[in-house]
Amino acid sequence: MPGFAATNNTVSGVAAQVDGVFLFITLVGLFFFVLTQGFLIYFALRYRRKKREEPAETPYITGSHWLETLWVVIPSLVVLAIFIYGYLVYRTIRTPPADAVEIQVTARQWLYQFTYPDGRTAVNEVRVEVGRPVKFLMKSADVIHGLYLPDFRVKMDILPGSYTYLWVQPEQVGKYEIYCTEYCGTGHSVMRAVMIVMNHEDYGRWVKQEEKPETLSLTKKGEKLTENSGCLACHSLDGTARVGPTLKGLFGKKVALADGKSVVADETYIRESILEPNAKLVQGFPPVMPTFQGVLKDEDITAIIAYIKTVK
Amino acid sequence: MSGTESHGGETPAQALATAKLGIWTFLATEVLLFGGLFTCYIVFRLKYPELFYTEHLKLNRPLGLVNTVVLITSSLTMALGIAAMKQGLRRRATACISLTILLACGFLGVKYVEWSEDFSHGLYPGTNLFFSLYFMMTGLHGIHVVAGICALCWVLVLARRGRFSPEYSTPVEITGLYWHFVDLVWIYLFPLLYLVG
Amino acid sequence: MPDDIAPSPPADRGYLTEKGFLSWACTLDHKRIGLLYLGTTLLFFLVGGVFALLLRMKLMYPGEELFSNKAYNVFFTLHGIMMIFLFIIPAIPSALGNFLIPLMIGARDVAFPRLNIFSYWIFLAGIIVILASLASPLDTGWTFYTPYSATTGAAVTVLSFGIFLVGMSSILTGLNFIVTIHRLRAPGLTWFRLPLFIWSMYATSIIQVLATPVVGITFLLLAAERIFGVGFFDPAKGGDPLLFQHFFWFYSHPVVYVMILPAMGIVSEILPVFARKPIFGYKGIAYSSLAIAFIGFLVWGHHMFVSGMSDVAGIIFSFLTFFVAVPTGVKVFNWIATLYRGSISLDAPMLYSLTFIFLFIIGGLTGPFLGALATNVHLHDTYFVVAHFHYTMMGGTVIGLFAGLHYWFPKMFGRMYSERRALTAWLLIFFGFNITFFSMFILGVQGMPRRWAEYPERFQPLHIASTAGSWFLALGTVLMFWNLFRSLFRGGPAQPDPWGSKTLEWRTGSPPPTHNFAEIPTVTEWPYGFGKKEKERE
Amino acid sequence: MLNTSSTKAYRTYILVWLALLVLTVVTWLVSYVHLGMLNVTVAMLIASMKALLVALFFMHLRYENRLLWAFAIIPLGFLTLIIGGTLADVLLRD
Ligand code: HEA
Ligand code: HEA
Ligand code: HEC
Ligand code: CUA
Ligand SMILES: [Cu+2]
Repeated sequence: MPGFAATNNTVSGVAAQVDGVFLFITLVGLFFFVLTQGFLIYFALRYRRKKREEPAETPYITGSHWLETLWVVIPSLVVLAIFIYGYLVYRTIRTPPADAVEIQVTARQWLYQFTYPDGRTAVNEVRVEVGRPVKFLMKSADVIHGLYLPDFRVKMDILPGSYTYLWVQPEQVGKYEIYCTEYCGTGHSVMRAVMIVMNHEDYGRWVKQEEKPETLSLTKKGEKLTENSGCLACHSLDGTARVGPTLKGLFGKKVALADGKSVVADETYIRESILEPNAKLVQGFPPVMPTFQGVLKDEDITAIIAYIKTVK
Repeated sequence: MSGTESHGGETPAQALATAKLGIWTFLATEVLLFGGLFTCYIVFRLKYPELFYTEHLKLNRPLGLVNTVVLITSSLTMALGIAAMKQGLRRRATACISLTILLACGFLGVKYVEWSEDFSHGLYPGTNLFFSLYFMMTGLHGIHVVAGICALCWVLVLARRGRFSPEYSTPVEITGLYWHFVDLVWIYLFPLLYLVG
Repeated sequence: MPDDIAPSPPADRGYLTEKGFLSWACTLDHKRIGLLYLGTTLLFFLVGGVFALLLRMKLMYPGEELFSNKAYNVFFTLHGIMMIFLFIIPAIPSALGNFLIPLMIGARDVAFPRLNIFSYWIFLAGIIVILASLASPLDTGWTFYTPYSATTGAAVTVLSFGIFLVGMSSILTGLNFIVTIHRLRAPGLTWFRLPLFIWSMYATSIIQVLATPVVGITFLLLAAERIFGVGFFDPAKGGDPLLFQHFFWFYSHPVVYVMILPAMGIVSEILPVFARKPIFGYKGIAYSSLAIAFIGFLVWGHHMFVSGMSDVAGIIFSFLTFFVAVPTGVKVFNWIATLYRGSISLDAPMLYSLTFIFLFIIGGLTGPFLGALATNVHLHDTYFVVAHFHYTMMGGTVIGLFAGLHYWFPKMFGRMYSERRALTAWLLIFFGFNITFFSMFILGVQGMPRRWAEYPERFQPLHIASTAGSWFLALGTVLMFWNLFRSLFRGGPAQPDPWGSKTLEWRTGSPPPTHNFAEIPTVTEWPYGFGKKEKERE
Repeated sequence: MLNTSSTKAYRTYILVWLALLVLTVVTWLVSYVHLGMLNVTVAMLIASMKALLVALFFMHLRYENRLLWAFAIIPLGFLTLIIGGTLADVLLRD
């Protein structure tokens, strides 16, 4: 944003336009700020009287029609201008180009699942091509969430029961953060994702690689999936408990369950924990883990389990 | 509601005007309290006209009609009671107020029958949006009827104790205005819920 | 301390003479009821302030340090609920309004004294119910958006009834004031001779009476949603979660003017007295209160621009939002014009009033950033909003309340406070406040979302600055209250009219007697007749 | 206000009551005739006539001053506000 922001506004045309409105209002605001505060402070000092001093004689001024009309009319015109400018840019924000790539977003506590037009899915990470407009078609599986791309100056709430949309046309290669901006419970602040903007060649290469069978080792693939599926929002790898229990040293450990029983964390248990998180609840943790049924494929879970085995 | 206390060396007529302003302000808040429910009703009826049509047929129209007549009549007896009180006809006034209370209880009785019937058909708040609205609206109205009965009983006791005169009958008039308002709300609820769904 | 005045209690304790629990709990005296509200609401300001300090502590660190994210969510919810429902909404209207309205209009009490104490009891009952809901702490934010609030395990149902009660108390108070102002004005006190505080309280009362019932029904429906599953807000049942937001903001936007209008009224009283000048544009200020109250009802949708509401509604609401700025501007300009060629003494009440204007302008001028559609999309639910509303509520209303407390303290208790300590406190508050909250504007523009317990590390430096500011702010606040509190017992006696004011409350003892006036005064002119007319000066 | 000729007052009340009953029966009968959207309009028109009768006569609005009229009408204005604002969203959402 103008002046003091950590982000720049060349990432998209819309961002630059929004910053234009921001700048305009800042200038208007600054004008009225200097005007009012200036007189306020000037008068307060200029006409000041010393403590315990008798008040000086003051004029009996009760108003002035033309002055008051002036400061009704001028602000009215100014705010009208702000409204119109804000509205014009808003129209751009709300009108996606017809050729935009449509990416479906399903939000749930506390992750985003992206579905590409060809059916591939990814969690908390979405890759797009530079220069190609993208339209996110969004709905929520539980409560209201938000999707906010601060660098692009756009955000939209994600509702259960109906679709909302948001579009961007990234002009710069890079990694951009996505934040959840509608309060959605305990994990609200860890509900983040990234949008990776790639150039044409890289994007093509990535699509190909995704289509080809995995060349990575099973544990490497598992590591990648654990990172990208949002597990780390709730589970640590270093032994601290976050929203959920740590994954460190989990495999083979005896886990105390909420119903007083206990269970050894083997492949079956971990698979079940991922597909039906509420079937066996770990003692001391709330039943908030989302199911990954339909999000992670069978072989993905196998890879994750293989990876969890290595986190010691 | 109970804002009938006035003071400050006013004449009874001034005190009455003050109390009236108070109760009308209170009724203004009531309009907006019910207003939330009416807004829900309009929104959902525009969204799901068929649901409202099919579901409203499940209500007991004759009982709704009876209740409308009962409530309108209770408004009449209330108005007559106030007029009588202003003439100093205490016996007639207390009779009218008692009748009003009786009719109000009758209204609640009929509501009780209706609701039990609904429950026995498995219709609850939460069954669908129409019945949620039906129960919330008639429920909130019912609470107002109960409050009205309490106020009327209090007025009746005061009347029996001879607290009122042609010059001073402020509590009776105030309660009357509240009671007519309760009637007014029903005048809209009846067609909205029973007749046009 | 040189400033300290020997503890010699005022000879006549006025309405404070009678002692004992019942003489307070069952009092019908509007002044005592006002003090009851004042004590209760200030208590919740302090408790809410302690929660704020906890929030700020946690936000020094980007990770899950100090306490859990869940606890953070509970703390900001409680901070919001206490500050809004238990402090700021009742603080000026119910406390100062109750104390001052009858005195200022030359009446012996409000129109319905019993209703008045009754609404205080309801308020207490509401508080108790709200506190009972702490058994299962709330984590919804003060906005209670469905479906989260309808499904969370926290005690939202209990809380709903608490809010309903508190709301009812607010309604009854507003009702009482409307009728009082209409019916009990002293002889000769025509509408255009009314003090501007009365005008602002009249406008406030209208909002309380017409908007609060809607929040009442909203919370009843929320409770019904949780108890019966009525489904109005539940998309699975065909309901609409945005309907809740409409209802909530239909109340909660106008209510920001319930907070700010009385503070504006206070400032309009103080400025002419300390500048020894008539208020500039009396009618403009009076009518703008009504205009703000009315336009305030038309703009609630500006909280919902990115909620999925229809674009047309968004455009309408954005358009209307801007027109609140016009009557507000009239007030600001008129206040500043009042200072012109005055003879200004910067005593504590005046200093706080000028600070109110200074900070409120910043808070107000950031409103158009949020009201403009394009920028709102970027700024919504970021710290920009948090900064905006703290500048208006803390910098505006609370500072206005402080101004009022210093101004009417001698009238309320018949004692003076230490001016020097009041100025030290002001210094700490002023700088602490700006450090705390100005950083938040920058954070917001950079994209820091609100209600976030953890955040990306790049935001940390500004958060640390903000937290450091909050400590100065807390220190100043505590010092200010300490100054007033100890003056309750040790302050020197106050004159009936220590500031040379002309409104009616100064025409009776300090503290006033139980029935306010020995004889009801007759009013012959407006209360701002300071200064000399040109022809008289010759 | 109602003055001494209160037999006339009683008569007015009873006439109003009769009118209310008649209107109730009419709205009841009309509801069996299928008029499409008109059904709602007719029902609301009749309800408003009834409401007006109650307000004017039973609630004495007819005999009250302008201030009280304002207090009675203003809340209705705000009721239309909340309904209108909400509909501006709900009806026009895509
Ligand atoms: C006392 C409380 C108070 C006050 C007075 C205001 C005043 C205003 N507010 Fe604020 N607001 C809040 C409390 C308040 N607000 C709160 C609590 C929230 C957040 C709720 C939540 O989500 O938790 C909020 C949120 C909020 C939003 C929603 C943000 C979002 O979540 O997306 C918006 C959007 O339009 C907004 C706008 C305004 C405007 C236009 C004014 C105007 O009234 C301001 C008018 C004043 C001026 C403009 C300054 C003086 C005028 C001049 C000097 C004249 C010249 C000026 C011009 C020509 C512009 N506010
Ligand atoms: C009147 C309203 C009001 C007031 C005065 C304040 C005052 C303060 N508020 Fe708050 N605030 C809100 C209303 C208010 N707030 C609302 C509505 C929200 C939104 C909640 C939500 O999102 O749901 C919010 C949210 C909010 C947040 C954002 C949380 C988030 O989104 O993650 C923060 C963060 O810094 C904050 C900080 C502060 C601070 C530092 C103060 C300071 O000004 C406080 C100063 C006061 C003190 C420091 C008290 C001093 C007292 C003591 C030190 C104790 C002494 C004890 C005794 C003598 C017994 N507030
Ligand atoms: C929203 C937070 C959240 C997310 C995201 C999440 N979990 Fe969990 N998880 C929990 C919680 C809370 C528990 C403990 C309660 C329970 O058993 O359901 C848990 C329990 C588990 C357990 C059992 C742990 C034990 O100690 O017995 C495993 C295994 C697990 N999660 C794996 C995963 C994997 C793999 C992912 C990502 C693909 C994931 N979780 C994503 C919150 C989450
Ligand atoms: Cu999802 Cu906040
Ligand atoms: Cu608002």
